[in-house]
Amino acid sequence: MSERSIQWFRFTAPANFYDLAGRLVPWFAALTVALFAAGLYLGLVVAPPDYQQGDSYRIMYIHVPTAWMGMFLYVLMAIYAAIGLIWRIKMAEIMAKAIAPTGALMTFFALWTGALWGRPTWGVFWVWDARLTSMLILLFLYLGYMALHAAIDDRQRASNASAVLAMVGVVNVPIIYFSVQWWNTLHQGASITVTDAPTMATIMFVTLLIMTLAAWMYSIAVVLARARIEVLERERKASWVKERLEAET
Amino acid sequence: MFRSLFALLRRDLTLALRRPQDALTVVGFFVVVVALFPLGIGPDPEFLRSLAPGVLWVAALLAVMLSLERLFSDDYRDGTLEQMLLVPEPLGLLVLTKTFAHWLITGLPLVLISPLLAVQLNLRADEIVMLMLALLLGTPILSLIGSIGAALTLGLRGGGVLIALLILPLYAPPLILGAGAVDAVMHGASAQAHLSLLGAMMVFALFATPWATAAAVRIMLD
Amino acid sequence: MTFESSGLADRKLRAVDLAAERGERRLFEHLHFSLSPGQLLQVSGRNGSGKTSLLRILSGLSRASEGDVFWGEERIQSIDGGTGSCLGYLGHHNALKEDLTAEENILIAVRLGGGSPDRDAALSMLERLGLAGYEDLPTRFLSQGQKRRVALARLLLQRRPLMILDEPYAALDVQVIDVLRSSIEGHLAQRGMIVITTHQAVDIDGDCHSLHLG
Amino acid sequence: MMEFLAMGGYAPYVWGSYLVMAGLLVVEMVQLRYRRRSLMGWLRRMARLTDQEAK
Repeated sequence: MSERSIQWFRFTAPANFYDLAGRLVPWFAALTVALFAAGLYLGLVVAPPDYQQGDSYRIMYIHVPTAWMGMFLYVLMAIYAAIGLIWRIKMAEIMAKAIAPTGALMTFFALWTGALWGRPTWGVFWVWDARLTSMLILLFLYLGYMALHAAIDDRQRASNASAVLAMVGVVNVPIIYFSVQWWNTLHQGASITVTDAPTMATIMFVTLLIMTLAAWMYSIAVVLARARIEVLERERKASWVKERLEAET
Repeated sequence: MFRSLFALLRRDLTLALRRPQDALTVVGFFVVVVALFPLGIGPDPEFLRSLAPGVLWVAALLAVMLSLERLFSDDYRDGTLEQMLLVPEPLGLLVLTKTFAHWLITGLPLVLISPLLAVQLNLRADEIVMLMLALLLGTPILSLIGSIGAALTLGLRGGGVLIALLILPLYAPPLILGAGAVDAVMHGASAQAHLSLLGAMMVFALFATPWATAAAVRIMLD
Repeated sequence: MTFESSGLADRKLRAVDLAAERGERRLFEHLHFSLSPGQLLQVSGRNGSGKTSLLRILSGLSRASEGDVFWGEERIQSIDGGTGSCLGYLGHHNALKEDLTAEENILIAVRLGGGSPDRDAALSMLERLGLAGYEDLPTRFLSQGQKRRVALARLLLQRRPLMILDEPYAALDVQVIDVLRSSIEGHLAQRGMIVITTHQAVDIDGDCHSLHLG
Repeated sequence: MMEFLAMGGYAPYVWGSYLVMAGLLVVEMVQLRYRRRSLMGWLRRMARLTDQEAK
């Protein structure tokens, strides 16, 4: 027990995290490239066109994974933020901050691809569909988190304050989602929801899975890389930073 | 305990009475925003009527948001907020009391003035009653959620604009339910579900938000 | 009277291995001291040496980046009713509402602290600090020094065993400094404790200790 | 090949999605790399300055 907790503690120490992440990033990057290559080949070339939507449905292969990533990353960010706030673990604070831009980017992709998919499907770029609307609000939550972090000069205070915001946000996400969905059904909006592809063929499902994994690997690689930079910035006076600087020339 | 909370409530109300213009500004803002809508969308009574629930709710929401900056900032500037951390009562309760006072000063007047604006937008009597009821349940939620944003932006440059970005997304559920309640009555349906959900949301906010706000105040004063 | 009645009597204030940071800068570290009833601690140091940060940590307003502050055997953050039940803090701000009168400001603070407001005590305290005749003016009409005195009156009326004073002499004139000094001496004589920062050297009769930062 | 690029008439939408995403992912990675470079350079400069002071 005690040994394990020491192990855990080792990776929360900034220097160890920096080294470990430095070794992991290339692997995740390589996995990202391989998975994206496979997913794109399957999704754009191998998979047959949809009998209703033709080739436009291929947008799904990036729309759905990025939408999932956007939501997952917000929850993950809130968890890290909570850990950082409650147990005052610096690495958790840094991870929360490092996740936000990638999460926001993924959410933006989901919105962008949703709009471009909506045009051929419904004839308009934007429908106030429950999922798109929730994603839009999620994007605002990300932007609020980053704006608050940027507005506070003191790093510790910035981490703590935005952690509170992330936790409030994560409690609200389901409330927002359900109320938007309820609103949507009341107002008889678009009846086709974006992710309901009619009877998904196996090849489509496999492709979607691969693209989702690719999005995960990409997010992990980028978040770890960003967290490394944040660690360096925060710990710039520590002696281990100097050692690494000399080693990496 | 109630003596301290009551003293705080009375203090905030006294202060508001000595500077009534602050509360009146919020009401004025509400009225002006609603009055501008017909200028933008045309005077057709039926069309205005169908937009009225949304217009009134969005205007109320913006008015509450605008007033939030003042919730803690005066106390923050003169140091009374700091002293409040040293009051031997749970900070969450003190913050809740301040939010309640703030609602009495800004939220309640909005509820009371709303029938006047509703008449201008051609709402019928039963719809107006529902509007007031929904606002009565909804504006406390707006104040409670807003108190988190107000605390998180204490002492920041451009805090007012930041509050908007932080809390407006969180205002989506009360907006949907509140405007939806009036809409339901307008279309001859029952607003029972809207009101119960709004009530549930208010109870939840009442218990959950003061602790988040208290944590935020502590962090920003650390 | 002493502070026996409050049940907080004869507790020591102890700082154990305290460290503070502001921004990225370490202000002080490995700070140890202990303060017993009847003692005064004067914290000195140049600007930016962390005097205010130390006082805020002692009063529980800020968290130390390392170390702990104890009140008796309890950590100061976990005292029942919060740190406010054992200490009074006067920071850079006077914490007065400009639209309220001096008397209202004081009485509200007493009520907020859970005490029962005693109008006569408030008035006589204001008089002692040379504010007779000013008690029913909104404090925005008072001068900087007068406001400071109102804040001091409020602090003295709170009657907490530990008083933490950040530059209490700022903007005070000579006679009032004398009044304040006698109040401090009285507080020490009643086995109260005081932590104070000041630029001027003020000679106070009593068990005085000093701590230099930076 | 042309047929592939035409995406059954949905080319603007499909390629608009995929290319914008690819572009922004590249932007994110380049931005990270740039940030890391400039931070490292800055840290080295600071380290050299403190070394000189020490001497």
